[in-house]
Amino acid sequence: MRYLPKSPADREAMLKAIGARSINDLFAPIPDQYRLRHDLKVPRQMAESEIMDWFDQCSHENGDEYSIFLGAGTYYHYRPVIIDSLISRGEFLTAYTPYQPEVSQGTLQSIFEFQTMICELTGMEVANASMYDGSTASTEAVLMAVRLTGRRSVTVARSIHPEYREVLETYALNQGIPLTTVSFGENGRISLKDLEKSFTPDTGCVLVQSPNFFGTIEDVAAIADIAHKHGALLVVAISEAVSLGIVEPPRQADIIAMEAQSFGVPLGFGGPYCGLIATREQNVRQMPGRLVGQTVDRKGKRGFVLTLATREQHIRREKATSNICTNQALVALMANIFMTVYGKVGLKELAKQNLAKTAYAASKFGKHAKVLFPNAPRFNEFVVQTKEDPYVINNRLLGHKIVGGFPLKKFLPELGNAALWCCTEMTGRTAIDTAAGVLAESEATEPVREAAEVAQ
Amino acid sequence: MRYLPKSPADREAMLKAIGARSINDLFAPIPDQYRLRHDLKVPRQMAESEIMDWFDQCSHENGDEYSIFLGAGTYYHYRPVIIDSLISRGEFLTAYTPYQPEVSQGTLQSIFEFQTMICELTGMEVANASMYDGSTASTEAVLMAVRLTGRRSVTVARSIHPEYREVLETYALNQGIPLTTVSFGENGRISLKDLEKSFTPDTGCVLVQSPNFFGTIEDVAAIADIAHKHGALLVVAISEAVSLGIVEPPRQADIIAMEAQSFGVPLGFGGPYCGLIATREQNVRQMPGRLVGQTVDRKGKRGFVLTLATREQHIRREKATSNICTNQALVALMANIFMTVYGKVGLKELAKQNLAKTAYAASKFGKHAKVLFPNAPRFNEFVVQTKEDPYVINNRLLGHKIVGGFPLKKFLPELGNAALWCCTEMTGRTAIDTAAGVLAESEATEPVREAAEVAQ
Amino acid sequence: MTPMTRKATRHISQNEGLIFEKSSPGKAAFKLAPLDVPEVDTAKLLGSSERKDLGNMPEVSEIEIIRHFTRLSTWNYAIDLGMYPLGSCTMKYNPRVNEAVTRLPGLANGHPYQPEKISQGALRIIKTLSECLTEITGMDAITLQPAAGAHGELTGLLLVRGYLQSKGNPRKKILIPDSAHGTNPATAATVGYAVENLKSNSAGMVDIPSLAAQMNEDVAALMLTNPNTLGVFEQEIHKIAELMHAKGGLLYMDGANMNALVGKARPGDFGVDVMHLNLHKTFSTPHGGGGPGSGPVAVKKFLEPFLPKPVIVTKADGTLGFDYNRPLSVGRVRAFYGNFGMFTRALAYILANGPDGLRQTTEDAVLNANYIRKALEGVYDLPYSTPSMHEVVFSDKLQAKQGVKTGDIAKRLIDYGFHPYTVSFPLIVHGALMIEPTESESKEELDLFIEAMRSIAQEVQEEPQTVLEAPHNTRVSRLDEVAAARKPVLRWKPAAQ
Amino acid sequence: MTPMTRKATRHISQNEGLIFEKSSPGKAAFKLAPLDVPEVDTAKLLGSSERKDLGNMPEVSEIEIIRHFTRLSTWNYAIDLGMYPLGSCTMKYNPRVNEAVTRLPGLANGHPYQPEKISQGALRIIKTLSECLTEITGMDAITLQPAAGAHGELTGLLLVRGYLQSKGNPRKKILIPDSAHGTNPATAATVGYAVENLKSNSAGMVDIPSLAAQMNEDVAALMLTNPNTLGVFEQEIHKIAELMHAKGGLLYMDGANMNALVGKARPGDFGVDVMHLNLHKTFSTPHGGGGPGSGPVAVKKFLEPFLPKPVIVTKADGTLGFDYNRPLSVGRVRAFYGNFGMFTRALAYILANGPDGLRQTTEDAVLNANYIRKALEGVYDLPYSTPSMHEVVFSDKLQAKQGVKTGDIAKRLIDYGFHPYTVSFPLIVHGALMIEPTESESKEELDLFIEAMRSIAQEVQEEPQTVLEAPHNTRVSRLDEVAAARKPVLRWKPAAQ
Ligand SMILES: Cc1ncc(COP(=O)(O)O)c(C=O)c1O
Ligand SMILES: Cc1ncc(COP(=O)(O)O)c(C=O)c1O
Repeated sequence: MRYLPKSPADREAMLKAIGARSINDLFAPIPDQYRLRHDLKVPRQMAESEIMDWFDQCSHENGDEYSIFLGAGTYYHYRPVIIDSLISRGEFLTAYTPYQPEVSQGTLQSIFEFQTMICELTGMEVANASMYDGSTASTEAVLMAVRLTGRRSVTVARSIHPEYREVLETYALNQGIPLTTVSFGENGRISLKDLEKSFTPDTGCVLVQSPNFFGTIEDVAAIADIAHKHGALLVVAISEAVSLGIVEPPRQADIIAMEAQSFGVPLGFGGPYCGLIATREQNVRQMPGRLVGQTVDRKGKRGFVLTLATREQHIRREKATSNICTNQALVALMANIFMTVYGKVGLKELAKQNLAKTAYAASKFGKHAKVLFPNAPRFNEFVVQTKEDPYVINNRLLGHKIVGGFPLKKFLPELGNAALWCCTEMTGRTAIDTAAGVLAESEATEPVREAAEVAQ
Repeated sequence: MRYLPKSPADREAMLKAIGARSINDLFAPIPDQYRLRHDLKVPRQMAESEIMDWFDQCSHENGDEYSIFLGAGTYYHYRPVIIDSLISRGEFLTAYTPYQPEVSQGTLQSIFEFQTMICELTGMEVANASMYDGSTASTEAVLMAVRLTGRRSVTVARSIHPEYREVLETYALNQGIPLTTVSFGENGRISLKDLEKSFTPDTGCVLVQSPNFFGTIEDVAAIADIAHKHGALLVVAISEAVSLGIVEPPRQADIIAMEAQSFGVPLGFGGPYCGLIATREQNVRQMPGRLVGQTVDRKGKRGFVLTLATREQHIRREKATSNICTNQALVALMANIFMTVYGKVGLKELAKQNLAKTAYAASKFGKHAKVLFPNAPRFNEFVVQTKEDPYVINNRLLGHKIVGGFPLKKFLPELGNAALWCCTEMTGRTAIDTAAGVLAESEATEPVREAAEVAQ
Repeated sequence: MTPMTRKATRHISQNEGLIFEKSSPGKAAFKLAPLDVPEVDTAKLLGSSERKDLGNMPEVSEIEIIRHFTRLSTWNYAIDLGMYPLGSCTMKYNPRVNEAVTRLPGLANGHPYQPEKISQGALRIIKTLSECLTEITGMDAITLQPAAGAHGELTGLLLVRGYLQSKGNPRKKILIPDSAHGTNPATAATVGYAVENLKSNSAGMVDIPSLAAQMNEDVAALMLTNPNTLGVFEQEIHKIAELMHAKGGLLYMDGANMNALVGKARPGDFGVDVMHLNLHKTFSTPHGGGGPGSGPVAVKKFLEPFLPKPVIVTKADGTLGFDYNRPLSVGRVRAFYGNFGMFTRALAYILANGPDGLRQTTEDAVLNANYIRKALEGVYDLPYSTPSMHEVVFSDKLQAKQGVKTGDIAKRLIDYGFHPYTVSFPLIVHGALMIEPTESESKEELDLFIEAMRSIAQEVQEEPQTVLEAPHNTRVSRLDEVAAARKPVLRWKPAAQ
Repeated sequence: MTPMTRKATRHISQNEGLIFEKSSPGKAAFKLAPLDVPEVDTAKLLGSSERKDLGNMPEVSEIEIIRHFTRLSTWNYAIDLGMYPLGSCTMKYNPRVNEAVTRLPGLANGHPYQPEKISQGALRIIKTLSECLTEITGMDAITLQPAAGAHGELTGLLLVRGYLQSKGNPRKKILIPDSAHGTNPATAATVGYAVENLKSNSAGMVDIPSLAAQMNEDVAALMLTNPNTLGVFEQEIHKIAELMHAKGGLLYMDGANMNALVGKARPGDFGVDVMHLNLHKTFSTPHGGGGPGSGPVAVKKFLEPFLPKPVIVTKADGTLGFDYNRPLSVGRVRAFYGNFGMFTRALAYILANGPDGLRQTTEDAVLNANYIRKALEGVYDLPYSTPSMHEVVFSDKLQAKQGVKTGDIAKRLIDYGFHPYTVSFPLIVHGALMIEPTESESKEELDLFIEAMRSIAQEVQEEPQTVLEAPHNTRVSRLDEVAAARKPVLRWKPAAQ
């Protein structure tokens, strides 16, 4: 096997040194009846060229030539070439968790920079080194809020990513945490009235997302006021990180749970992505996940180390703030490089382009179909309601090499034929115009409706 | 401009330090009438994403979906993935010529290994660090032979790569070196009889290629005997390096000029490739190109340096063995890694597969058309003569996403409708069968001829 | 050459500040394509939600970024540089073809919500990997959704809970051997179970009488690592499984150490009901400085209905698709389908190996560990003489007499050109040196490691101070971790602030 | 921090033997796909041409190769690590997007002989780059065939010769200033011309009276580098051109230093007839440890018929193609069309810059050189006070008094974390320190360089031995180049042999 650095003579000599007659001697501890006598039924050993061909075929059968209007939790942004150039360096790619700081300063310093930039962007005081993804980060943030408040109920906006909600439900169920869902109003934002009503004295926190699942920007200040008034914490999830370039961050939140995929991480059919949690300094000891801190060496030289490990499973075991161990470090490095490339000015410019493309598309689409939630600001997504089933429209769009918006009925049946469309800086005007054209055709049979029929 | 690490404030401060009022002060030495007042008429500054798109379009319009049967001096072999992983490391990619050995040992040691492997493969005693390509290496090898012998005439086989011949002609013409061309016989090899006749007392060397332009392996021993009998040197060019895995190297040659493109270098529409020269130790001081040698540091530790620089232009100026300075180092590193991956066993196996594919294709094609030069061994190329113009056949093949053989009439009109076909380990049986089918159709109108009509 | 300079030497290494220290207004590494739609008035669109300022985000050029991260990278040790014998971490070679296939455009740019009919490539990868992994583990079904080992544990215990719940009682406790990894108890707590510790016997294995005594109808499952964290195969695995099953409990296996078993034995054959795998250990996906990983959970047939949704299915027309209609599912543990990019890598690894390669890999991993054990036995204390599989755990007992601890020896290894082994784990060994070479080390590299370890043992006797103050050859000396935790500085701030 | 440790520190660095020292029979890094055609009997096919043995070719595994070259790489200095101020080499940033576009499959796998109709992408690249470069140089036509600067010189002189020949007399001599690069005289010789040296005047420029005296009907051309190798713009360029043209000679410009001119002045405007460019200098293609490069040759209209064949043309149907029917062509200087992979890189660079970026680049390059000059003037001797463009040349006159030469200062720079400048070139400056920072250096990096150079100058006064024995911080100390040349060991041999 070409990865194995041993010749038959090496193996021979080593067995001899050990005093074993054959390799199977070393497997004697495994009871005989459990020793495998046959070859595993996996494909035969392939040449590298065959492996490349096999996956190339898969790639070609995976829609490699479409313009996409899908967002819904993961976004197609341009990835500067240097991201892969840099993360492919073996020194980053093939290093372990930086437990030995003297030979891990590269990883450590880069995480420290990542933490800093996340703080700058979110307006929080501390950020961790990463969580699995936005969905688990949101869930862990809620659990953290529960620990911080000592209250065991949670209010969740129905307008957060439905899969985030599902993940939270999975965790909450087994920890006996009751969840109350609050729906959205005609402007697509969480209904403040219903929110107000949702509180009990045991409500530890409110979880909202902004921009929310519809791309609508929540009124975080108002939500925070309500939550805080009831002694609950506010957790805000962000799944479209690029929004932070032009949208005021939820500074009033107590905890922010974020998906940083938009920062230079490929769509990659759903992962790996880069979750993370940011919060205020006072909450740090209940924070899950790794943290890098600055310190000095014996000669007083600046250096970085993993710190506050007493929160973590390898020290605290069942009392840890989370069971997380392996995180998404290399993906965080991608995000780090992306943030560095765009920086202070570029992130804003980039976000502006997303805004412009989306505004253009929404106005184009709005001529033929109903764009929901018009009365609140949105970032780069918008909801379009059609007479025709969006799955049917999407099928038609595929013929134009376009992947249409995400039909919402799967998660939010109350929205009927609504679909969630997304435009980023990658969305060409031609694709928008083509999609609008197809939409116009399918809606042409009847005049475009004006009235709102937003389901509650 | 995003590559430039300066802020306006930096530029300001620096100008001030220099004592210049504006940047144009620094361009004052350029006479005013020559200072450009307008923007260069080149395309406007593009975003990275636009650059990628532009070239992607070019890539798609460059036959990125064809099976190719072209060799003729550059060969489509599989390139192990690790080649690009390793040469992309900035430490290799962005280093200069290793003139400062204390901070260039990586490049130096790898060249030393390259030289060693080339010696092993060619049977020569020394090899240089690289030349531009096979054509210029062959030409420089001939000039080297002329210097070594003090004789000024050269005999060239007509069966070498026609473009190598053209390059040699260009150089020879201006140095007043007369060239005599010797044609090939019915077996595709150089005519020994004509070779014998070509010598004059001023013949410094004979240049042949093996496998030659037709893929035919020359009888190097016989050629060497004749050359040496006349006091001339034998220069052998090798353009298909993979042949060295299964074809006896031209050990009887005095100088070998090689194109190492087959060793892991992309076709890349013709370059960059990796020429090189190998020879016997006694000839080394007339060798062009860089050489790396082993030495020790002040503490006796092994290290490597550029050596025998007194042959080179930066020391000897107009008396140098060549004007070459920049060579093909990074491409030589690709070849080095390729040779290391395949190694002693793999190169043989690889060459065998090339042999097998070619034998299969030749026998398939031979059923419908005439395969020329049957009476001498060949490596991975063969010449097929058709009744129909090969350009017409090739046009038909394009419809099957196949690029057919190289029509020889461009360079060797005496071969009529002959085309040079090549199979490597990358050539699938299906493609061979499809091509054979198309050939069969076009030749079907008349029975396949049996007699040889090799032009002299 | 002395043993200390045989493997490594000191060389010049670039310094580099924080990126913020290089920032200056007007520098930029980005450039956007011209907008092909009308510009918008952001104030009008966003109102009070408009962000005005991005604070201290850096402004630097592309060359500075390349240099920044290139310089930083050179301060790291990595598998690509040499042996990385972290016990329990399986730091094996990360093949480059894995990276290449993952970056193919249709896979890298595939959106998880794009229609299934244009996702057949990705679905085939998920399907093929699932089949390979169930075959390798000898289990019946699998989910690839969990993002890492601990996440797999969580998923596995959710399955246990879901299943037991469906039988009427989720039960209260999880039994966990004292040698277990910290994620095991932490996970049990996350799923709402109490943790009960299980003592190991003198051979370092589960103490059967204790297990028999502690097992009862309150116990949902035993979380067993096999081979366990001492690198020891639980030879009485069958009895363990029987004891669990007899009382209606399940046997969960932490598969972190599957590198000792692939192609040689299958957990499904020896009584395991549910287990997770670490693709970032056994299946060669890179650790990347801490992640990402992937922790698929394989189960016996009876647990299949409880798997997280969606699950992959072959549809009537022969194409692949996702099934969301899973009434018994424990739910979802992560958005989308898991760390797909790790699936491509792991599958590429399996295809590169085939059945023969996988088996040989396991054999070499076990061979390497035993070779080290043999060479260092006596030089370092071996607290358990039970045969080792893929890793070996020594203790610092002999060196502690000179005041030198496992952590000091670890630091000294750095000077010799090696990454340290795992320090102070498993907890049942006081002052543990946990060494897992993996199959990726050549005899030459192992011999250098052994020589280094022997040389350090000698130094401990002759010049303990050298070891206590190590490392000496790195760009920073030992870092003050206590100060870091006492007054945490978790982000850079501008001097003025 | 002392100036010496501000830029760099020592850190642990892996040793690594020769690959042959790692070889052992039975190890392999390759695996071929199964043959889909019948096996062949090689003996039967090849007879006596069959090779039996591949000698000492290595047998190693993939991980060993990854480590081998990764370790080796870490011993190199590189642009990606820091300033690389080699004069005349233009060691600028090599953008990564250049690499990405070059590896696009249709370009990387394009065969040079594939039909033109499926080569329109590559041809468009050649065409677009050609147009950009003629615009940048102010010339009329171009060939991209030459593989490097020296090869471009050769092509250029062939054009001169071809043209003069067509007028009846190729002439005999080439005039070359004494400051010229070694390739200039070497090339002239290769093309069959005699070389006549031209003295520089006290300002470091061509001495016009000497030129007037030496120019006659035997002289085919003057090879002029402008700015010349002192970094000085030949201010009397117009007179030079006039003198040449008046006697029927041509003005050849070595464009190695175009980084001082792009977007600010065009050789075509100041009388140059033929010139080469170095894409591996001015246009950011990587040096790769010595190559590959690309040396396009741009010419005035009257030389166009003589360009190497083929040349690119737009055909009647609007598609691009090659024209081989060039009766006056000087022939071919390389197989195929040149180092195409460098064309893609250079073009990507031009597109990334646009006219404004190209101009700014040149301005920054000149700004950087003058900033260094200003800061080091007086500390090091400045032999020519003529204004500098993109590089500055000092001499070691002040240091030589202490016995310290330019080569020693260069070695000491390594300890400070920099790559040395160009040593002992140009020849007209005794003990030259030739410094070309390029535009890619930040003020921060320049300030560190200046500080290092100042500190070394001080060391030369206070502790010259430290400088004479430098470098001290590298894994090898100064290497014995004399021994290497005296008894050349140019390849590894097995111990037994
Ligand atoms: C035995 C064992 N179990 C579980 C884990 C946790 O796996 P992960 O880090 O992927 O969450 C580890 C990781 O080191 C481990 O070694
Ligand atoms: C002034 C000058 N001319 C010519 C050359 C030769 O160019 P190349 O190395 O590309 O052949 C160089 C290279 O260093 C140079 O500096």
